[in-house]
Amino acid sequence: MYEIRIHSRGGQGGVTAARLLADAAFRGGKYATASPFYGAERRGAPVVDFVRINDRPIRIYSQIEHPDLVVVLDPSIMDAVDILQGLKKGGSIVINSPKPLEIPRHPVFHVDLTGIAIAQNLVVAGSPVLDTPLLGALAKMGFVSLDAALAAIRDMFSDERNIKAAEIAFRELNL
Amino acid sequence: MYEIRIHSRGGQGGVTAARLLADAAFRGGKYATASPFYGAERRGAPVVDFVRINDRPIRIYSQIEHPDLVVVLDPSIMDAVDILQGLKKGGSIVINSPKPLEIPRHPVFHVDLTGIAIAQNLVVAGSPVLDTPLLGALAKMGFVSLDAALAAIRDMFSDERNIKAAEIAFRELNL
Amino acid sequence: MHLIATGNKGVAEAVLQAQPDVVAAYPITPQTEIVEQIAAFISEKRLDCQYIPVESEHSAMAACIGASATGARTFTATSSHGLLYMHEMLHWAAGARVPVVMANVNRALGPGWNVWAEHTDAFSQRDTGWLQVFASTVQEVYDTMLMAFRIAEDEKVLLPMMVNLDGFSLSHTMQPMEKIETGTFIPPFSLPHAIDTLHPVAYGPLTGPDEYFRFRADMERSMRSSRLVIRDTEAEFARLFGRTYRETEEYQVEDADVLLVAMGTFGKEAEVAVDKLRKEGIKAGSLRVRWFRPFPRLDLAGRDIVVIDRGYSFGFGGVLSMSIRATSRAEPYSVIAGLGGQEVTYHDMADFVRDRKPGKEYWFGVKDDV
Amino acid sequence: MHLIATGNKGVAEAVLQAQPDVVAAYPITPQTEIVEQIAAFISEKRLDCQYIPVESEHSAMAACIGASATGARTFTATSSHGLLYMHEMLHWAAGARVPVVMANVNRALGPGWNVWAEHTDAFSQRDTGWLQVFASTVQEVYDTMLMAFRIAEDEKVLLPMMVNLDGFSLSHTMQPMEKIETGTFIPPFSLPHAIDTLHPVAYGPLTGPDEYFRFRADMERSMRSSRLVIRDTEAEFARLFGRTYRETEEYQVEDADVLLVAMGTFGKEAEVAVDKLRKEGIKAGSLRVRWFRPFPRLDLAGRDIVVIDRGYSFGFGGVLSMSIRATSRAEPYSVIAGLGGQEVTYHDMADFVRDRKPGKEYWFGVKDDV
Amino acid sequence: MKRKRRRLALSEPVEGASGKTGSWRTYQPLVNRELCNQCGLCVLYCPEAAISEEQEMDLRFCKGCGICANECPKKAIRMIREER
Amino acid sequence: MKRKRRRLALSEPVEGASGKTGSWRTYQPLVNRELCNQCGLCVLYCPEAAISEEQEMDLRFCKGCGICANECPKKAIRMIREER
Amino acid sequence: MTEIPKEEFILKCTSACAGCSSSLSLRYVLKAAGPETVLVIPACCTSVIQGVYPRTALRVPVYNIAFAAAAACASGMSASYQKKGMKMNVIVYAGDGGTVDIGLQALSGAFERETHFLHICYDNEAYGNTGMQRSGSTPLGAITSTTPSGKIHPKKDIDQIVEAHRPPYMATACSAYPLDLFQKVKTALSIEGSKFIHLLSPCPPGWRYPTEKSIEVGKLAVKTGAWILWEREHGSLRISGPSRAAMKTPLPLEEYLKIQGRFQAITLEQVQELQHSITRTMERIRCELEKPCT
Amino acid sequence: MTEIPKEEFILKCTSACAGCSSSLSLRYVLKAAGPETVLVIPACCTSVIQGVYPRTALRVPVYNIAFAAAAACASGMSASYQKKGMKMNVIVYAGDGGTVDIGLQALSGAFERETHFLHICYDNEAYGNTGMQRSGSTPLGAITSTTPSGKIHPKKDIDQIVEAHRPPYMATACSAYPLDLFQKVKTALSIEGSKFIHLLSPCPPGWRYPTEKSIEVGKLAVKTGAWILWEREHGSLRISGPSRAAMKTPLPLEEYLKIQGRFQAITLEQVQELQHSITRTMERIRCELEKPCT
Ligand SMILES: Cc1ncc(C[n+]2csc(CCOP(=O)(O)OP(=O)(O)O)c2C)c(N)n1
Ligand SMILES: Cc1ncc(C[n+]2csc(CCOP(=O)(O)OP(=O)(O)O)c2C)c(N)n1
Ligand code: SF4
Ligand code: SF4
Ligand code: SF4
Ligand code: SF4
Repeated sequence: MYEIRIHSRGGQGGVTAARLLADAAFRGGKYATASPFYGAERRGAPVVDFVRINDRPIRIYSQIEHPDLVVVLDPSIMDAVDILQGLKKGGSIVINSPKPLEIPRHPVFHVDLTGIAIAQNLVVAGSPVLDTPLLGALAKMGFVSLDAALAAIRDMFSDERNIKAAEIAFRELNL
Repeated sequence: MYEIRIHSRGGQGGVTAARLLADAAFRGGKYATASPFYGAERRGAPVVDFVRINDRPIRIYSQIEHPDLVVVLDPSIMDAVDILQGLKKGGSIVINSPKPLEIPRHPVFHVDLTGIAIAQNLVVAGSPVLDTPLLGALAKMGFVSLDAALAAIRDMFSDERNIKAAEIAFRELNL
Repeated sequence: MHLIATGNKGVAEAVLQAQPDVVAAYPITPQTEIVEQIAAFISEKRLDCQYIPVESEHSAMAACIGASATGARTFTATSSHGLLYMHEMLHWAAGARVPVVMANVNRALGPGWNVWAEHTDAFSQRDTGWLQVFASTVQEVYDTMLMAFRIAEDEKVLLPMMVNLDGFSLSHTMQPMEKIETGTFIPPFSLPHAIDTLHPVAYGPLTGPDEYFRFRADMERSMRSSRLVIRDTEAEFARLFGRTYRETEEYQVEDADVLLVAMGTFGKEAEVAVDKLRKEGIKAGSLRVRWFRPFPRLDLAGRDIVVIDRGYSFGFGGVLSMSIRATSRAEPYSVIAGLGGQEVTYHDMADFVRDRKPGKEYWFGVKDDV
Repeated sequence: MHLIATGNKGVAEAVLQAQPDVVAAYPITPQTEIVEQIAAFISEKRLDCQYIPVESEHSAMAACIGASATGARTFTATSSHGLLYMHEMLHWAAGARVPVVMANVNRALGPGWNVWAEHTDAFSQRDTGWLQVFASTVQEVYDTMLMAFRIAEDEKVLLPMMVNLDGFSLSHTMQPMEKIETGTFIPPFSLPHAIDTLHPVAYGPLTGPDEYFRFRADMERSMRSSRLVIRDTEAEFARLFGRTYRETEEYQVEDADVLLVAMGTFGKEAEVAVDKLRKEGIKAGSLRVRWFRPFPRLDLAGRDIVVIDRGYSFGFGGVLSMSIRATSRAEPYSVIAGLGGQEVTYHDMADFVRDRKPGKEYWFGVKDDV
Repeated sequence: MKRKRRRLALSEPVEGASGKTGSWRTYQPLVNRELCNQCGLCVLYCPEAAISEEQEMDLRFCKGCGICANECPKKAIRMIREER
Repeated sequence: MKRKRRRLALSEPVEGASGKTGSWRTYQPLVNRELCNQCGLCVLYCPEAAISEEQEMDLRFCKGCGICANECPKKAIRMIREER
Repeated sequence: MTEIPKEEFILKCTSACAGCSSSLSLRYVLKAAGPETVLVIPACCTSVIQGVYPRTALRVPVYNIAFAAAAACASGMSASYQKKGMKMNVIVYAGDGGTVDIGLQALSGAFERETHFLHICYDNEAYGNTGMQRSGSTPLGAITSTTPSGKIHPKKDIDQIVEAHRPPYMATACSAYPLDLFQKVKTALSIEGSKFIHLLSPCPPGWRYPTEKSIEVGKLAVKTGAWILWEREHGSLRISGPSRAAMKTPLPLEEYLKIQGRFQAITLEQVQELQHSITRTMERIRCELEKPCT
Repeated sequence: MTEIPKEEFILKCTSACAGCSSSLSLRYVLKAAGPETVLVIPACCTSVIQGVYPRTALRVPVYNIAFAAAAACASGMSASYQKKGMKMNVIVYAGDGGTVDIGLQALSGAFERETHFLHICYDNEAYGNTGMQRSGSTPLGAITSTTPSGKIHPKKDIDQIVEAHRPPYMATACSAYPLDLFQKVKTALSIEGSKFIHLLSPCPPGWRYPTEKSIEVGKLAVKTGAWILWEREHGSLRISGPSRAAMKTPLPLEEYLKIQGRFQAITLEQVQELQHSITRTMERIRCELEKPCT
């Protein structure tokens, strides 16, 4: 079982990203679940999403304790939340940031999702929406194919800018 | 235990009469209970009241099966209801009627409560109110004293016409 | 002072003596006399209290909650659909830890409309966090109402409390009762978390899972403490005023071979059935369950019991009978009777005992099998 | 057709296929996606149905009752306070014998506000006469919703039915599921007592005690028949679509020394705890209770069981655990856990089993004794 | 014959559903045909629909409210004490 | 010290009750002191009360909504992309 | 009068109180509506008036529903008939409590959604069925069993509340004018959307007057201007016949008050306030008729 | 502006969305009310805005209560303070859902009883807290998550509904005019009885415009006449400063509509209907000002 934890804030698209990711994995023939935990249902409040990918049905609903991968959509959240908590030894981190970031003992990948979203004008009520670019970036990480990711996105959004953003993020993630 | 069943119609004062009777008995040093059973809570609907008088506390709430006395405030009710049901052998009947009435094997007493109420102008929304005159009539029957009856009435009504009506009924019941 | 009064009057007299600051209530048969009597007390200036003639029971309870939160003693009364319409606010009152006191006149639930006694209205509120007690005589209604304010408002409890009385058969039945001088029996109202502008806090905001869980645990903690508070209050009441109440009322239980278990007026009339059965040589006893929340710890293991249930949980069973099964190792004969004011006499009750089939359920008077 | 969907989506997809005539609903977290999805279906003309955007849940249920009475298939969805606000109308729907189908997304009750999973909202409606079932996966939500229309509307049942799913942990969790071609599995709606101007009658008027009692008995009669209807419907479903559902779902029960009993998502994750315990050499099994009304007839006498309760009745006990005590001779270890979305993992569940104390109650994570 | 199963309270329309409400009366309306001019107002206003077009009171059901007498412009209806 | 028993959720007022909401920002307001004429409109309109009388933005809490910039009649406030 | 159908949809006899004007009105409501009608009845006197199970005096389908739920229940019915493409008169017949107090929210919601139905509020100005407690619709100064010294708040203005929803049709009526009522129900049922009729229904036990005076009291309400008969179709207001004279030369209000026992504790000030509110309403109506503002 | 106290009763920082105009308005409400205030909050955005347990941004007592119950809860508080003889501002701060839909009945009851309190309805024209579903207050043509093709019913006229209760004071306000709001709250709190303020609160995520435009959108509402600022004290109406110009020469309604994403599916007909209703309202106001009918 591959377990992914996504840290974001209400309004950034973390929940949708997790759902898209599970959908993409499912399209790739896997069992997958995605579930959110909101503190409060409001813009800005920290949200954690849990994605599990497996070859067999998944019967676990509780939160992921030991993720293989942690995704941080909002780096500022790291002031308030320990994003490393429970992260498996050597587990990777994907961070939405234009700059590289060092975290000891963990491979850290970065990509400027915010920049990509803004460039594609994927902005809702003032907030850039990071879900679709993130999916592109995660496809690059390899556990879903770019095709599956794009198919999942197309199923949910009609606006092609989302595809564009995902493709750019796929390209730009510094793997 | 002495058990009394009062048949009346909503609006005639059967419920109040039962309460006054229990009150009067209580004033006479007895234990007493009074409880109503309404079909529907509306003027005109048949109502039955149950009064129990005893020397010891009364623990029975169910309806009286074998009354010692049956009171009929509205003779027309006899078309619809079997007022004799369960009446003890030789049990008495008090009927609100200007005319005497024969019922085999039972002493029947009559008094024109309606007439008395109308004469005293005890009429609410077009219906003569029979509770207080009835109490006078029942005092004549002997199981509460007239004094106790009048005291119970005074406690509930300030209008002296009620006392008057009770006294007249006391006098007029054809014992 | 001795007088003769109905159950509803008993409620009103107790309320008069408890001197609530705020009463918010909505009329419904067979509770109306209570609110009418309180309105009369206020109009006659015998009671100095704010009466809020609300537009619904949901609002009645909301108003009581608001008033209580500011540090006011509150009272309301309702019945049946009125109680159901309050349901959301019953949960709220308990969670908000406001010791609202309520009289509920037990009545059946529509449709069809039916105004007579049944306990399902109150049973259906059994998960709301309210203390619940069922009275069986006018005297007990009055005495219990007085105790209710003291119990609910006790610092160790601070949960709302409902006093139940059977519609018509108790609410409208006149019986002798004694009015007492309560003196200091009911202490002045005081709520540790009353609203205070000098120390402003936000009440009941969004609360995370772990803290929420702890507050729920505290409600149960208080429910458990309430057992002691109830015991002490009832003992103090007995000491001061001479009438003794317990979780249950026992009648001829000691040597009984079979027990009739019931609540409310049925529980009282059951004593007459016991007398009758004993005369016939059947050693019966009666156990009247007064407290329903917290539910009493009954020791009925291995006893032969007949439970008369005046409230039912469809797809499950008689609520009292199932509660007894759950809390003690008994296998009662469960009689469902008296719903919607169905007439049940002590003769019928004696029949239930005679015809009992332990572990079975019986719907009184229904021909075809249920 | 295989897809991946949330629990809420599972509900909406089933509703789309059941083609209700009237949907009346009011939004509340975490149910909102259901009503939004249905509104979208209608707006996209995929669903031909009257959507009534009511002003409250009380009205949502009243509208469903009114529509159903005229012979329309009806659906609504709610959660938590929405369900509480419906309480009066839940009783009404059952008494009026209208087979309204509802999805309830289980959520805790305020105050403090809390939007996460808990079963008290549904448990608190257990005396209303509704059939209740709890699902544990998106697939089960979808399948059970489909069956709900058939079961509730069956002539032998004609009682309303509530399908429960855990807030967020199921409503918002995406899982793979298969959409089926229902064909004639759900028969057209037909209500024997639907309003008919050619044969005018008055519905639910004032009803005397004896008749009232008989109608209540009939409700219980139908509850009992529903057991068969449920069994047949589930068997037919298995035959047609290959997935089998029963009153309970058993996992490694046969040879188990100790059973974990739970509902909803906890009941599914308990299987993982069982696997873990078995690896450690503890012969555990899991029994997930699906049906809550009618409550299943469990044969647990003498078995060593640990019940995890996600809903509580203050002053009484965990509702599931007490229900099991009442219906079978078991003496479970009663664990109260997960109220208000409290996090409970399969590790915790394994701990409950290891640390079990039969007959005792334990509030998970609360330090001081409750 | 097996009765249709009754699941809920459904009332059938029938005359005298609330009984012979005529017995509620204390006073009974009496029409003076001499005075009556058939204006029909009593028919219009009788809450019980107990007056026929021919000004016949259906005494099985007339509750004796007295509206007909009160509203009769010709004072053709009198209420007299019911004898029982 | 034994903590006071907590029976129900009572929240205490405190600054930063909802965290350092400054981290929500994508854009941050920057005042051009040359252009600013101290009209105070930004202070009036900031939903977060995050602007002092001296037009200092409290960046711990400013959510970056941009209202101050939008409403500034002098166009003295610019929103610039937050660097993190 | 010829146009009123002879057919009765209320069989003899209801269990209404003798002299009940609300049950009288229901006769004409049903005559106007005819058999293709569903009557929705929340808890109120009419729940009892219809008769006790298993018999009913009403010859149209009657759906009894919880007190707060009438308009919402009607919404569901109306939606269902719409789905089925059936023409049906869905009529709520509710008391003032079930309209202006506990039933207000459902009413307002149904009107906001433009539900196709007719809501009739028969206003006996108190909770009749439970023994005459105060309602929001009880007038200032009236004694009820919960206002033993007279109500201290004015009557809630449900007409203006309903008017705020801009229904295509609304009207007042009074049971003393059955023909007017009949016509208004007819008109209401001929129009699509949410309609409202506010029907003053004097009540002998509640208002404390002898049963025979039900019509007289109703007429006095109209003649003194305490109750004004009008109808408003698509916004435009029309005064109904019986009120035209009263609008010009109303009888003194006291004539209406003194005939009723419930006003026996009313203060002079309260009488003036009632009078003032009548005058104000009349002025507003006149003003609108002269120069329609909307 | 000098008269607005510097003291803040909202500590930095709430969890309102960035650019939330309702939380902005609450700042001024509390400044006007001061510390002797109890704020009653039904379920709505403000339940969350205040902060999550155990911390809150609000420095006055806040009483959270069930969705339908705010005005009733306030009734109880007000009665209690009356009994105690304490002066206290009891203020309900409720969304439009908690006022015009599920909270309407309690509101109407409280006003009928002349409860001493102030009810402020901050109107973001949808159920914000649950993600922008339609409310009774959603305007015609607006997209919400339950009206994906635009609402087909007009906005409920809560002002006229409240006006029907003849409160001693009621007013409209808009979060884009905090000084006006401040003044109105001050006035309301100085008057005995039930007061109402209807506060238009543009909401970026709900109305689908960028956060920085909250004030701009509010001003456009007023300048186009889509929202008219007025106050009514003891019945008499006064147009507030910012709306005086708009009453004379309103900007075209389109300016208000096109800035918001939620109106992107509105039909031409619906725009005309909105325009018509604005015109009608303005006319009615003018008519009343020229010749007060009541
Ligand atoms: C929720 C609820 N609360 C209270 C009642 C009790 N109740 C039944 S009818 C009624 C009064 C109805 O008054 P109104 O609507 O004015 O009609 P009327 O009885 O005067 O005809 C009341 C309070 C009820 N049935 N349900
Ligand atoms: C009885 C009940 N139904 C539904 C809800 C869910 N709910 C909470 S807030 C809300 C919307 C509130 O809308 P509004 O009053 O307009 O305030 P806003 O959120 O827009 O500030 C809803 C539907 C609830 N808490 N209680
Ligand atoms: S007295 Fe009344 S009920 Fe009898 S006929 Fe006359 S109007 Fe009708
Ligand atoms: S960007 Fe918004 S929150 Fe920040 S200072 Fe400006 S107005 Fe205030
Ligand atoms: S109480 Fe009044 S309205 Fe009700 S039935 Fe009697 S007369 Fe009619
Ligand atoms: S949804 Fe709208 S009203 Fe609610 S907090 Fe966000 S901006 Fe404010």
